[in-house]
This record gives sequence, C-alpha cells and structure tokens, in this order.
Amino acid sequence: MANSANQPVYLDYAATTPVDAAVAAAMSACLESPLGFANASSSHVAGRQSAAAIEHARTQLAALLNAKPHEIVFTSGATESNNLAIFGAARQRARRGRHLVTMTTEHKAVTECFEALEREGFEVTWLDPEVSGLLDPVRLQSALRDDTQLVSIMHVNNETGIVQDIESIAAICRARNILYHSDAAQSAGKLAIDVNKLPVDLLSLTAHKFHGPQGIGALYVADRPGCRLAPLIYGGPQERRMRPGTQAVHQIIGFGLAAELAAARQVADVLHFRKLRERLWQGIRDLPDIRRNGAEVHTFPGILNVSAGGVDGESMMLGVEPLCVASGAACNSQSGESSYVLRAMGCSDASAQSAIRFSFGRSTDNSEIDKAIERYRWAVQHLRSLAPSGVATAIRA
Amino acid sequence: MANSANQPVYLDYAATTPVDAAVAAAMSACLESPLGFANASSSHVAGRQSAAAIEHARTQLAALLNAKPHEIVFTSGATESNNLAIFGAARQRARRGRHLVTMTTEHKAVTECFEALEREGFEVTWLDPEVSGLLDPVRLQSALRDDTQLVSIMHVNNETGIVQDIESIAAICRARNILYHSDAAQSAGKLAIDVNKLPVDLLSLTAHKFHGPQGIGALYVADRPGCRLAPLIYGGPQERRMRPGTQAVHQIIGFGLAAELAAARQVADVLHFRKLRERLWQGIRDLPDIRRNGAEVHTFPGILNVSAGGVDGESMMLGVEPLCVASGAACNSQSGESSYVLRAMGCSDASAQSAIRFSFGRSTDNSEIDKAIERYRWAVQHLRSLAPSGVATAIRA
Amino acid sequence: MQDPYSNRVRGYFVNPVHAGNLQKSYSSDVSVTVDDRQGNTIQLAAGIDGDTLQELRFRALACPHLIAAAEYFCGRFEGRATTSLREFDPRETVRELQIPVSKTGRILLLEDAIQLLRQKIGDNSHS
Amino acid sequence: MQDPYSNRVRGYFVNPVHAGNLQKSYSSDVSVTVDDRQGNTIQLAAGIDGDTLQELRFRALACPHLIAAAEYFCGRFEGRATTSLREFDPRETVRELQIPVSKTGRILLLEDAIQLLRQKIGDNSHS
Ligand SMILES: Cc1ncc(COP(=O)(O)O)c(C=O)c1O
Ligand SMILES: Cc1ncc(COP(=O)(O)O)c(C=O)c1O
Repeated sequence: MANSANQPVYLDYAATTPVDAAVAAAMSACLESPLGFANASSSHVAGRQSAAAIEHARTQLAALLNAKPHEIVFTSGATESNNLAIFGAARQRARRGRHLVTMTTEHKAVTECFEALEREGFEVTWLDPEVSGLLDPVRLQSALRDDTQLVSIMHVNNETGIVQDIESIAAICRARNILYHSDAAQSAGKLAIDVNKLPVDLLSLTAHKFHGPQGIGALYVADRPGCRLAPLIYGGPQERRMRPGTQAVHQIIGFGLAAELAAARQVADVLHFRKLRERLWQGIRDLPDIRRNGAEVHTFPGILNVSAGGVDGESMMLGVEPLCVASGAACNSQSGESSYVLRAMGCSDASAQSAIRFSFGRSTDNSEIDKAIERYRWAVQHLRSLAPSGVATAIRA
Repeated sequence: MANSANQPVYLDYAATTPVDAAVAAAMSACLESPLGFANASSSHVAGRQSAAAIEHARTQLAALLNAKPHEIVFTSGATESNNLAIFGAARQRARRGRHLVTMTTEHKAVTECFEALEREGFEVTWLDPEVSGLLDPVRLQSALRDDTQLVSIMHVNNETGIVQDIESIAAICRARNILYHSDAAQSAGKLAIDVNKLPVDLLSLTAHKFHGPQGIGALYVADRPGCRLAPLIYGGPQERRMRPGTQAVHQIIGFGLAAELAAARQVADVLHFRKLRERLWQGIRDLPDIRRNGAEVHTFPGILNVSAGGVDGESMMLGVEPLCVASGAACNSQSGESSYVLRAMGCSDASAQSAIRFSFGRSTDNSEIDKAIERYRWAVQHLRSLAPSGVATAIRA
Repeated sequence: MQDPYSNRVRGYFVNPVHAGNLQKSYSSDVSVTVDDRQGNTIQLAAGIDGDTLQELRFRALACPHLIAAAEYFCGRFEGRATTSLREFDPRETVRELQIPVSKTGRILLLEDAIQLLRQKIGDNSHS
Repeated sequence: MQDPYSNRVRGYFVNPVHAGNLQKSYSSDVSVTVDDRQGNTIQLAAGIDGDTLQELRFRALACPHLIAAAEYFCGRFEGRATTSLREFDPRETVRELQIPVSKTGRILLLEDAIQLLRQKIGDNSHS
C-alpha cells in the first residue's frame, strides 16, 4: 500500500485487521444469496443449509487449532470468549474450590473478569511478570494450591507481542489437573497452535485479528472430563447450550474462511513481519533515550513497542500522524492512565505513557515503514525540542 | 418472489429476515473501504472515523425508538440484550429486593435467565397468560410486591404474534417504580415504539428480525435514575462499560441503516402483511379441525399460527416442503417437546405439536401464499389419510 | 445440518402405498395399535391366509421416519410367512432408510407393534 | 468520534513559534515551571522591559491541547502590558481553540503557570 503524504498509514493491525477480500466476498455472497441467511436453528431446508455452512466453518476453525469441530463454541469475540471461559469455569467449579490464578499483564477482558470474581468471593492470585515481561513458570508452580480451579495466562501480549511459554504453563496446570485457559486473541491465526500437543483446556480467539470480521470469535473448549462451563448467556440450545442466540451465518462463514486462509499464510506473514520490524527498528534505534519494550525475550514479530524519554504520549500520537498506531497512554481521557502492562514490566509511568505500538499486516510494505520511521523521528525530535530542559528523564528506570 | 415447483418458499421471517440490499451494500462498502474497518476505540484518525460511523448508527437506532443515542447499547443480539437487561437489573438491585416477575410465554432468552436467577436465589413470579394469550394487567398488579425489582414482559410473541398491552404494563410498573424490561425482538422495526410515550426502562432488539444482519442487537437503557445495570461481560470501556469488546463496525453500520429503512417502511409492510395473512387464512380455514392460535386478540399481522388435529408436527414440516416455516414441535430432537407458548394458552400437547407458524416478509407475494395454501392443505389431508381412525382428536381442548 | 430425511424416507412418506385398511378379507385379519407418550400412534393390520402374510397395511400418526419405516416394513414382509416376522430387525430398517441416530428410538414403536402383531397371530393360530 | 484537535490546535502544535528560550535579554527576565501528577510540565518565560511583556516563550512536556494553549497564550500577550496578564481567561482559550470538555482540566495547568508568572513579575517589580 503506497501512500501519498497525508494518507493515513495503517500500522495498527494488533488492534484490528482489514477483512480479507476473499472473506468479504464470501460474506457478501451469503448476505445476498436468496436463502443464505436462514436461521440455522430452523428445521426447514433453508435452515439446514445455514446449519451446514456453520458446521463447515466450525471444521475450518477446528483445523486451525487441530481441535475437533464440537470443541469450537462460537461467540461474539475474544472478550466474550474470555468471559465465558473465566466466569464459566470459576462458577462451574466453585464448589470444588474458589482459588484462581492469572497475571497482571493480561488484557482487560481477562483482568476485569477476575476482578469481578473477587467481588463474588473468589480468591485470585495475580502474578507479576519478570522485568522481561515473561511469567516465570516457577512462580506459577508455587502459586498453585489444592483449591486452585483455573489458571488464565495469555499467549501473545497485545501491547508488547511478548509470547508467554504456554507449553510449560499448560503442562504445569495439566499435571495438577487445574483448568488452563489462554487468551490467544493475538496469536490464533498468526502462530501455529496445536491443541493436541498443547494441553490447554480453554482458548479464546477472535476473527478480526486475522482478517476475519469483527464481532465473531470462538472459545475452544477441550472435550475432556471436568472441562464444563456454566453459560454466561442463556436462551437456547445453540452452541451446545454454551452460547445461545441466532447464529450470525455470514459472520461465521467469514470467520471460517479467515481461519483457513490464516493457516495457509501464517509462515509467510511472520517472515514478512520480521523484516518490516527490523527495518523499522533500525530506522529509529539511534534516537537517544529510546527503549524497545520486550526486547529481551521472544516476541511476536508483528508488533514493535517503543518508549521514548521526554515526550508525552498523546502528543506522540498527534506527532506521528498520519500514522495509525497505538499508544501506551489513554489518549483523550481525563484519567491520563498509562499502560499497566508496561508498568508491570518495570517501565516508569512516563515511559509507559510515551510508548507507541507499531503493528504490521500482510500488506504493509517498506514505503509504509519508511514513512513510519520519518514520522516517528520527527515527532520525538519535535516534542523534545519543546520540552523544558532537564525534564527529558531517562526512560530506563 | 415467484418460485417454481420445488423452489423453497420462505415464510419464516419471524425466525430471521434477509438483509436488505442497501444494508448489505453498506456493510460491504465498510468491509472493503481502505480504513473502514478500524477499531473504533483507537484514537488515531481511522479509529475516529469508525467511532463516528458507530455514533451515526446509534443515532439511527435512537430515532427508531425516539430515544437518545446514549440510551442505545449495542450487543450481539436480542438474546444477549435480554440477558444483560435481566441479569444486569436483578444483580444490580439485589440488595433492594430479590423478587422478579415475568410470563411463562416469554422467549427462552428470557425464561432461561429467570430460571438461572432462581438458582441464584432470586424469587420469580411466573404469570400465565389468559387463554387468549394476553396477560391480564390485573394479574400483574397483584403479583407486584414491595421487593419487586424487575418485570419482564415481551411486546410481540415470536410464535403467535400476540401483542401484549405493554403500555398498560409499563404504566403499572412505573407507578410502583419497578424496572420494566420488554423483549421487543419481534416488534422493533415492525411496529412503532416511542419510548417517550411508553414508560419502558429496558427494551431488547435485534437487527436480523428487520432486514439487518445477524449477530448484532441493542438494549435500550433509559437514562433515568435507578436504571443502572451490572454488566454481563467485562473487559473495556466500550458501550459505556455495559458491553465491552471491539465493536463490529460493519455490523453496526448495517443495523443503523436497517433501523432507518424499517422506520420508513413499517406502515406499508404491516398493510401488506395483513393482506397476505388474510389470503392465507381464507385459503385454509375451511379445513376441518384447525385452529388459528391467537385469533381472539390483537396479533402482529406478519405471523399466522395454525394448529390442526390429527397430524404430527414433524410430518407437517416435511409435508409442507418446500415451504420454509416454523413448527410448534421440536423437530429432529428426541425430546418431542411441543410449544410451551401454545400450551400456556390452553392448547393440548398434540395441538401445540401440530402448529405451523407462517410469517411474512416485505417481498412475500400472493403466489407464495397460494403455494403455502396448496402445500398446507395437501399436508393436512395426506397425514390425516394415514392416521389411525379415531386418533384425530379434536384440537380444541 | 444434513437432511434428516433420506430419499427413501421421503419417497415412502409421500407415497406410502401400504397405508390404509386391508383391501380384501382373509381367513384371518389381525390388527394392533401401539402408541407412545409423545403422541405417536402406529396401527398394523395383517391379512393372513394359512401361514402367509397376504397383505400388510399400516396407519400412523407419527414422524416421517416412523411412517417410512412402517411402509418399508409392510412392503418387505407382505407375501412372506408369518414366521418371518421374527426376522424383523430394527437396525436393518435404520440402516436401509438412513434414519438418524437421534430418531432410532422412534423405530422401537414399530418394533413393539410388530411384536404385538406376532403375538396376536400366534394366539390366533393356536386358537 | 470527532477529531479532538481543531485546526488551530494542530497548527500551533506543529509550528509553535513561541516555543524555546528568550531570544534576547531584557531588563527583567522572569520564568516559572509548573507540573501536575500526570507528568505534564509547562515552563513560561517572560522578557520584560518597563511594563511591557516584550517576549513570551514556553516549553512544554504536555498533550497537544496544552502545547497549543501555551503557544496561543504567548502569541496573544506578547507586546502587551504585564498587567494585562490578569485578563487571561482559560474559558476563552478553550473556546477559541475548541478544546474538548474532557481536556479543559489540563488548561488549568497553564492558568497556574500564568498566575505564578504574575506573582513573580509583581515580586520583581516591587523589589
Ligand atoms: C489479547 C486480547 N484479548 C482480547 C481482546 C478482545 O477481543 P475482541 O475485541 O474480539 O472482543 C483483544 C483485542 O481487542 C486482545 O488483544
Ligand atoms: C421474542 C424473541 N426474543 C429473543 C430472540 C433472540 O434474538 P437473537 O437471535 O437476536 O439473539 C428472538 C429471536 O430469535 C425472539 O423472537
């Protein structure tokens, strides 16, 4: 995608991705076909066609994870999947025990569930990452108790791209027969996940992070004894009673196709991202007092997160326009809150606030990266030229 | 829509409707536009465009109900809206009282919420309709108590089309300062609803019942003191914290446009449905031992529900093929359960089981109705010819 | 979902040539009626001369699979010896008509009716 | 959502001609620094000859609205009497620059800095 000077340059693929053209076409075909819209719960011929289309998509999703089709429960996105997994498991198993474990650097769609469960009387152990951003499996080990029912640790972090060692985490949980949930919103469709090798019980995914439509996601629920969930939403037999409501046929068709395409393109995409990220980092790393967050560990190459000393986060966002990127600052809000993920990794508030997350897509090209380099350099230099001397505090704590 | 002999004839618009061509086009345009997909929570220019598109749709939805835009909370459909309203109100107000009131003929997306709340320790009064299908407001009056927190009574029943007198119901609740929720999935976009005249606090709607996409709905939450809800799903600031998760931009755009179009077409559609229904009923009413369910009261003209003595429900569904209609029998399931809605109105099990719901759409034409008449007559006569003599029990209890 | 009705089920359902009453009278006419809690009713009638099921007829208020199974049964056993009835195997019907697993329970009603028919024929032949 | 940055805010943000240090020296140079808990810092410097604010400069580590407001302030009051500073009205700045309601709190930091500047100028002139 070449862009002229003021054209937005989209580098926010970790927030959401454009729908693949083939996916959009399949969705449109469904919306426009004479009976493609029918209610999949209807027993008539049109309904059965919709149900068959949904089962096909379920097979495509299952293939992405090497799961069985009936282990895939369609939801409205990863937020709902996380809620279903966490509330569903905690409430279902509350009689056996009320202790739960998660991490402070999870997405809000996980942390807020655990906070709500604390208010319901559950006890939650909040694990901090090492300064690297990684969870030390030994810490997890020692947090587990006889009454621990659920562990939720994400796969790829949405801000930093840090990849947790979910193989070790899953193995530790399985050994103690504790349910393990992972929020894989940022990894599913981008990194290979094989639930036959990875002893995970619950895994959240969402279509819009890998070129499928927004508003549709899934929860993988392993077909194992003990892996039952209390529903979050009630009202019908759909999705094996775990998620009732008229199924959105066009959305599910799009999700299924996106999953199939993602599996095929995964390897090439990652290679492409790696090159783009290196080019971008090489183009800005000589700026004084900047920090690559997550630099010490394995990160998903589609994300580069950089903090700079002596700049304000919101001003950075305006300064880098027309880049579309994400900020470590809560822009346009009075809270002025900065990224809790970066702070948990030892970033100062100012450093977290200044962070910019660049994230790449399949169609991102070198000219966009070069534009990003130019805008980022300009913004940092411009804002530092405005800053009072002496306040350009070093960003390394 | 003219159809040749074996072409399906879709008469199941109460289950779901095809997406309006203009709506599909608007959705496709969003999916295909270079930045139309951006995350509406992102503060960059693309994100702000998405947010603006969503706010426009919110205005369109608000206009449909004569509400204020911020009173519209987007959800994944009426099932979720009902759950949010019912769990949200009950849990939020649990300290004030734990008594709730609903009706036995509500949709499962309502009844199952109340059943779950009973298991959580709430007390639910289940009101039966009169034989006509209507709720007697006097019955509601006497069910209300000082600790009653929520009343949920639907607007139009999905099986029979019976229109409850929600003006009276709402007035009764408001007079006692009890929250009133109405499941308007079958009426919103089809019948005029003005929340400025109707003192309703919470109202559920869903796009796919009025030519919008599946998988998107809304809950109207009146901007009144006391009308706060505990969230059902946690994880972010979207939808005023009542419904977090990345908003599905294309879905919301489609929903908004569908609402606008529905408002414009409502009156003409209802007239059209009335003619179609009359033609259909005149074409079958002479069959012996048939009953029009909901005949005694005001029903939404888009639905005709008919029971016949001496026939099996599932065989009726196959007998009327290629009509796509709904059945009062739970086809293809071992339960063999029949419509609880019709049974609550005094139908025998056999009569409820045999019921066929015809429902009409904007593009339904006379030739489709004539096909329906022909197929329905054939099915009843064929199945009765097979039935053991003497078992053709009269359907009127 | 798959179409729950195979072509054979559809064919028998639309055109069940053995539905109705016995067309002639035979040295022995035996008929039975069974029903279940879900309101399904099956009636079988056999016109018997000597040891032969000369004519088999059914009536049913039932789901399509049960109607088709009854028709299939009548067609298959008509003209055979009354003793052949013990060869009736519901699993064979399920297989031949491709009846979905969720509906196999319904076929037991037909089996009940056939068993009752055998009893009655036995009783008759001994009387 | 609407663009939170008006064209004037954007213009001042990109090209804040009053950012930096005083270019000359004056009979009196006054400067102040204020900051808030969110890490915003504003520095104002005034070059005064007699009663006149000959030159106004700012430095800021702040959000775009605060940067723009500081620039707007310097441009508006440069060349005027020191006593005119009391005419500074944050509401006027909010209106002129179309600052969103959610950000008006930030402008108070500028007001604080200006107040401090007035105090210091007053102190200086009396000393
Ligand atoms: C790690 C992570 N979890 C959960 C979510 C929520 O996903 P959704 O927007 O599909 O609800 C996101 C993205 O927004 C995410 O990055
Ligand atoms: C009365 C009623 N309520 C709720 C629903 C559920 O709506 P949705 O499928 O959008 O979840 C429906 C339709 O399925 C309905 O008819």
